[in-house]
Amino acid sequence: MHKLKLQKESFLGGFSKTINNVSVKEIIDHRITSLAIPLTSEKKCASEFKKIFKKLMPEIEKSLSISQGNVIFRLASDLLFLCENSNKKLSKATFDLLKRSFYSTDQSGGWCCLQVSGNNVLNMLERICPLDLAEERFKTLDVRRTSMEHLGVIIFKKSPKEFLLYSASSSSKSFLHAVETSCKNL
Amino acid sequence: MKYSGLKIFLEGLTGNKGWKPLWRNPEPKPKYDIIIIGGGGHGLATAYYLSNTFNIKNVAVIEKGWLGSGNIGRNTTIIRSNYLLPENEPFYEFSMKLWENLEKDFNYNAMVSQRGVMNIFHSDSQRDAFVRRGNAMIMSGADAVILDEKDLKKMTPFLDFDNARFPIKGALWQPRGGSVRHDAVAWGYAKGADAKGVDIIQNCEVTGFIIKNGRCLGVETNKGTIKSTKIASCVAGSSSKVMSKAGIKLPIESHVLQAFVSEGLKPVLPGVITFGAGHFYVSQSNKGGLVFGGDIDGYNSYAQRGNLPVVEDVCEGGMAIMPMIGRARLLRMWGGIMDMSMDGSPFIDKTDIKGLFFNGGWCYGGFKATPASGYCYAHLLATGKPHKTAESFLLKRFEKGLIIDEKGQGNQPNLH
Amino acid sequence: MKKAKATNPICIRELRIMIIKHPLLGPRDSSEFVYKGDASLLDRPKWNGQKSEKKFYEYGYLRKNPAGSHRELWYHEQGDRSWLVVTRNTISHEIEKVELARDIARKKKAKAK
Amino acid sequence: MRNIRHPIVRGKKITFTFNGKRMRGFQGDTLASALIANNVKVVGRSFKYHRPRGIFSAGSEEPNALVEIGRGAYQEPNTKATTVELFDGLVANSQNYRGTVNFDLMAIIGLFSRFLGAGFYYKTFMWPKSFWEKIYEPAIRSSAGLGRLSMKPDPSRYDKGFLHCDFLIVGSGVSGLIAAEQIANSGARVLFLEEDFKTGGRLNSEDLIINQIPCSEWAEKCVTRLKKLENVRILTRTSLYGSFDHGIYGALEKKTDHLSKNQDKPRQILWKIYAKHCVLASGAVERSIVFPNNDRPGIMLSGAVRTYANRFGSSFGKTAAVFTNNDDGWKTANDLSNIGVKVVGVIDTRKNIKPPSDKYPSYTNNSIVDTFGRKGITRIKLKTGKILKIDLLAVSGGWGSNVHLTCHKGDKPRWDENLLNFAPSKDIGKQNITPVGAAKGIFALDKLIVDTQKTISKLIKDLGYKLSPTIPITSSKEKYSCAPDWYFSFGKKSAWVDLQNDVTKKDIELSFKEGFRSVEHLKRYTTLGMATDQGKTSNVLGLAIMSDLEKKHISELGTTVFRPPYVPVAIGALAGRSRGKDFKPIRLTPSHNFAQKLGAVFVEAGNWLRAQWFPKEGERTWRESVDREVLQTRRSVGICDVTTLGKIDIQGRDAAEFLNMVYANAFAKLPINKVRYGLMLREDGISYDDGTTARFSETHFVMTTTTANAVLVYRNLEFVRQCLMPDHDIHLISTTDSWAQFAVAGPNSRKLLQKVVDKPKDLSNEKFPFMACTELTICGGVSARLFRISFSGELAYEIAVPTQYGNSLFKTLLVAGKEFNAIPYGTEALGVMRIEKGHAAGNELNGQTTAQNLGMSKLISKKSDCIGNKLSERPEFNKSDIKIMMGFQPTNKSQSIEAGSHLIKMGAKPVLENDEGWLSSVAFSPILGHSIALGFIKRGDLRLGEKVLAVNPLKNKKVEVEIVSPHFIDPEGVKLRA
Repeated sequence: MHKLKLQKESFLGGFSKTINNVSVKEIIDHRITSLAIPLTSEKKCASEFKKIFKKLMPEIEKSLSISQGNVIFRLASDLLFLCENSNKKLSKATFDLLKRSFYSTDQSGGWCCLQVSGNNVLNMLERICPLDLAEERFKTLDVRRTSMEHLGVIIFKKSPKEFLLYSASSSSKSFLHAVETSCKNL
Repeated sequence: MKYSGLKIFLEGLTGNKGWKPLWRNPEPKPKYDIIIIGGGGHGLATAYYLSNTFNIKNVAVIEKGWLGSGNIGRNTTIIRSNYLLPENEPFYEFSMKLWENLEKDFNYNAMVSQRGVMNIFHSDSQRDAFVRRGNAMIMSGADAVILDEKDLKKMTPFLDFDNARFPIKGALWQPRGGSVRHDAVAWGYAKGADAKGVDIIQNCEVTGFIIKNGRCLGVETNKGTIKSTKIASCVAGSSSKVMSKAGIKLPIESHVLQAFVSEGLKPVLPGVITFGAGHFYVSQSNKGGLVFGGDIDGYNSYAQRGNLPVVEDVCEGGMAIMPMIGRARLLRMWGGIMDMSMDGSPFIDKTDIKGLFFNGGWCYGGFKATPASGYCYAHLLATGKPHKTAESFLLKRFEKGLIIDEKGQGNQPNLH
Repeated sequence: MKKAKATNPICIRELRIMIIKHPLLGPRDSSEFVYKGDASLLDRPKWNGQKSEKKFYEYGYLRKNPAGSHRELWYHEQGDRSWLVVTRNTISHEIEKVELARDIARKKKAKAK
Repeated sequence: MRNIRHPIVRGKKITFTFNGKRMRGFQGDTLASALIANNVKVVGRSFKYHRPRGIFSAGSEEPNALVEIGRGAYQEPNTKATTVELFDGLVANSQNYRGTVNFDLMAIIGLFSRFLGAGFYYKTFMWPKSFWEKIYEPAIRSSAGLGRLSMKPDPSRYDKGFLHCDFLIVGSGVSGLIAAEQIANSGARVLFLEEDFKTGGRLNSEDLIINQIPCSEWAEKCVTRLKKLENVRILTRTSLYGSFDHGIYGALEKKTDHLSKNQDKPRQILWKIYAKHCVLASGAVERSIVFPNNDRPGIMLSGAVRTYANRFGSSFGKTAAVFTNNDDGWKTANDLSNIGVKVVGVIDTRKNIKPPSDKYPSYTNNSIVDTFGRKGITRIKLKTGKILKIDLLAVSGGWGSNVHLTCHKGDKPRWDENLLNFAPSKDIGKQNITPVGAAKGIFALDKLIVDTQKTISKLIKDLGYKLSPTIPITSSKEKYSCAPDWYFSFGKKSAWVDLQNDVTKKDIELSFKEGFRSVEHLKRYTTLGMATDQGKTSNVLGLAIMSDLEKKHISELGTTVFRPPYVPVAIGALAGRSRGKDFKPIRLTPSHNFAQKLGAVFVEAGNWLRAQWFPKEGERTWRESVDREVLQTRRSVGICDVTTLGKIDIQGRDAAEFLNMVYANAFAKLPINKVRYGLMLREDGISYDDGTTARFSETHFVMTTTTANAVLVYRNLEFVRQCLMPDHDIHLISTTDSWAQFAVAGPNSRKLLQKVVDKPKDLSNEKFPFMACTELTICGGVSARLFRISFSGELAYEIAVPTQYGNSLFKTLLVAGKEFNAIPYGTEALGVMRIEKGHAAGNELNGQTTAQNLGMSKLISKKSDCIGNKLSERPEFNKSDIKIMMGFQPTNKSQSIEAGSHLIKMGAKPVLENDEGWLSSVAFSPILGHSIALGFIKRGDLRLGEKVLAVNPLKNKKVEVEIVSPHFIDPEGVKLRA
């Protein structure tokens, strides 16, 4: 064993708090991998994807739940985000299969994930999120990238009153502050 | 008519019956020595200097709307000569000197108010750039002072020194900078030009140019054909529109710049203040309104109105630097169309068509340039040679790589 | 906007609600976008072609600036990162058409070949 | 005096303070209604002549009753008393006076009004010149403005939000309510806004019947039904202030302004509304009539009088007269007499009018020629000579549709000759705005009910929503006609048009005389309509006077353009939360926590906070710390967090070709596991950015950019990828935040890193030479990247780990480096070392310099295409006398030099003609023991050793400097290859 050890630190120290009926929680220890579809390999990737997950690759701005807590977002026509939020991450073999078809980039350190939920969650989000989050416009399991309070954010609707918000790790404290302020201002 | 306090007194005693129109409303003559297209600040100033300085009086100014309806009537009234580059600074300093003698010159009080222009800096490298600029100003005969945080605290104690996201470290100050009552500039120049016989023709829109064998011989307008061997376009904001009628494509994009004014307030600001870490500059008018603005909206537009994001962005800048204005209310917002040039600097030049001249590309800096722009344009029209302070404002300068880019943003007009 | 469309009220509604109607993502607030300018920036001249100096000067500096319909480049920075060609009226700000810049660029390349 | 006719629920009694006097009112009052009930006549002073002024209206159109609300930092100037909801403990004060509001010393100005006509200031104050600055202007300025700012930071919080709806309905009067119910029943999403704190609009103010019940009750019932619907959201106290492109609207909700205690909630919320369609039910505003001395306290708009009588049960005095040119005035007379006010006369300007009631004396075909009572009206004199003693005069000059919002996007209102009204044009539908009711120009209750139902039904159908059958509504019948009797003059007496700005009929006449005749000239010359009420009650009157002078029809004159906002909006609200430290988000580096523990001083770099230096105990100045950091790094090893540099992952079969295109220098042949310096140009040939790019596989590169340009470079790369190389296989993703990266620099850096990397990685010069890179693991399996690159000129590396490990790696490196006395260093030391080494940075790459200026023109690829190479060939870029980046040092080593100094030849004068260049970056080099600089000077490359002057006229300083190589340290690069 190496004498020197590195500690993994979460961006917000595992923040968890309920303010005005909105629960705000940092999801820690996730793994995020971007998967880019090589030019002219769309079909190959789609069939590879189906082989691996037994399901169709999601449409743009839709997601696919691949296993407990693990989900794949389609963020652009040629870009997927594999977000593994649970302890049961994909096996190395599956992961390597993906890497063979897609260009992959580890993004785990790049994104901080906040889970916001509760009865007041939509009222809270309307203070910072320019998107129309009504169910008919933004369905459960839909995902979008947008900007909130000057920051780029990926918003994922897990269930009608539960959202995951991914923002850049370097500015995650500012984003948390924005979310907390929205809760307090209700 | 000569204006003075005595005149006001006498008129007041006799029921204010003796006041006369500041300008006539003539119909166009068939032919002039020079036709100036555009009855805005620059066009009227050009006519004024042509008739008063260069003694050319058979001049028409034709204006599509009402006199002064362009950007002279919709700006934030700031004058300054705090430029860095040698192609710009002497020109703006020349303008400043003309401002300083303007009222005496045209016997109209445009309320030139030299209460200083302050550019705040927030970092060491910003300071370095401002020192370079301040030195360039002084070397061109202008005035400049570097203020440190202590000086600023004395002059502007209301700035957010303690809690600012970007610390306030000092400012480059030009004491001779300031503001002017913008509409009055147009009116004063119009009065002075009209008195010398210049025809200012309002509601007269150019519909086409008469061009034969590469030479411009006149314009077609909604009031008929008007002939001249010298046609001078001076329609910043609409330059591309007008010049396209002569088949000329310009290195210019039209963008909307918004400006804002608050409700009237008792005096709070000492002069013009410009925020160096956000998009915000502000002064206070003689009526008490805070006049402020920021960046252009950023997309090509000919609509004289803007959109929300910029309003908010500018107010954020304002609150970031002087949170004491939070309870002042924004009263009015409006937009003007800017000729955004490819390097942020203007053009005063001949064109490839003989007899057709061009003045434009002022970006959002046209107001302060009004007197010098008029003077230099008149100089070019009268003598055929550029004025020495405006030699670099060539229409084709980019072809040979002459770039006058104060902000270092390149050929991306919405960033200047 | 063409007159023909105006007779169908549903169509007007769709047009009007559009902020920028991304061809893949639907209507999105323009605050997610960054503006670049005239879509002729797609037509980058050949570097070693004839009169390339002059062509590059014109490419770099002389852009269309119409009062009216204008084809222009917008970048969906806070979205899917695609470059779009938006056809927008510069007087009314109404948007007539939105396309993926990459599709247009590809067609142009194919044509050039 | 309180007299309540309408069964409006009246809240509890509360107290408030006005001009230091405690007064009582009710919850549900406005400040104005409470002041009236407390018999306050003079509320404020006018702008120019300081005339005493009272309450004129009952809404946001108020020109007169402006007050300062709140104490200390909460003081809010220019607040319309008519829009302030009364609360317990409210403090209000009059403004714009010296002395007291009742005895304003400035009122003396009024005596000189004949010398102070419109624009008088343009004609005087010019002589002598020096007096303008010293005497005239300060005097003008000190009398400027209305209210005062507290000059303290605004203590309130503000918030913003986004709302989406199918239909936005503006105004909850009768037409708004009808529209809301009909649309709500169609299932569409409705957002319903009301400016007032009470829904109902004019229904709260009128004594009318709808569906057999009093109209305010009907409104109440409507709202109760609407509140139960899930697809309807009602916001009261919310003003729509602007209409913007593509169906975006701005609205301001007053959230806690009306509460004594705000419980730390935002004061106001600025809503951005996305609506597919807008139904404008914003009603109408009443005009006044221009007649001599028509500005006295106690003269009010007729409709406002009804509001105070019917809604608030408060009214001035006991004896009233009504002056009208339309049917509306008679309604007021009727309602006043119903509540027991004695109406001594209705003066109607119209000839052939049959008084609808004989309960009070009427004077038709008559007008008012003068009024009396400086601080409250006492008498009026009619054209016929009749004098009436009164304490209240209600004036109605007719109603004008509230078209403001339809004009924000350029719609030009049309003149309705019948009703003498500017109504929205027929084109307004193009903006997806449907005006209904009085906003559309229909003023009679029964007619507007029918029209609104019809209009809304058609709208619902046209837009494809489900239409339910319309239920007929019965109501009182109303009659409305108006005569174009705009103004009446008598002798030399002043007759006000714009009350707040003191624009009188004479001013408009003067404006005409002097040639300011177009509507915009009139506005700008006289300031008509430019006050805080934006001329809502006066614009049309001014137009009418001008149209008669010009002998043109009023419709030919047009109106001035209505600009947003419809009601003034607090700048604080427009800024929202973005103020103080929250102005912009803060980006923190991965090692921020530990750096903080070490006591680092931080500096803003873009949005990042970076450690600037790490002071040690005993160090008194920043220079001491920075010098130590530089020396220690150069002598042993230092560690600096460089995560802020932009990082972009570039993958794809064509990635190498892509890099060839975006960099000025060639990249295609870069071997795997090698790094190369790259210079990026803009398409116009100017240097844009620089950095290093590493190759990890045939198809995988990692690019770094400068901190400042990270976002911009990424954007440009996407442009090249999608727009210029659309058929190439290239994929980009930003990894700036994914990796924590540290520079480890100094002669001991290899030894330190060897301790960290997992075996068997060999970092020897042979195995891992200068410009090598590799992916590896460290500290027992953590994946990492190592680059052998140097910004300082020392043997140096940059090491990257996934961000989560960054803080820990920083700590670990310092711990492992103890044996070498490893130190952390900040951006200052980084800057000093890069100047010593002669690396260009932000001050040199400022967007104005070319590769030629930087001495890097040889880098530009001539063999293949790349961004910027063509335009960099232009003659001005390649002139023989271009400025070249060089090093500079003072001849007298003890002298310090300053960045921003300009360079001139020895003995030359510091003027523009002699300007040869400037110093861009300056530092004190602790290694060399003197100041050094980078700068640009004409053909510096040919002038090595020449002495020139660095002048700084700002500080009146000049220093003799020598032109030297920009590489002050190790010019041959022996150290970094060691």
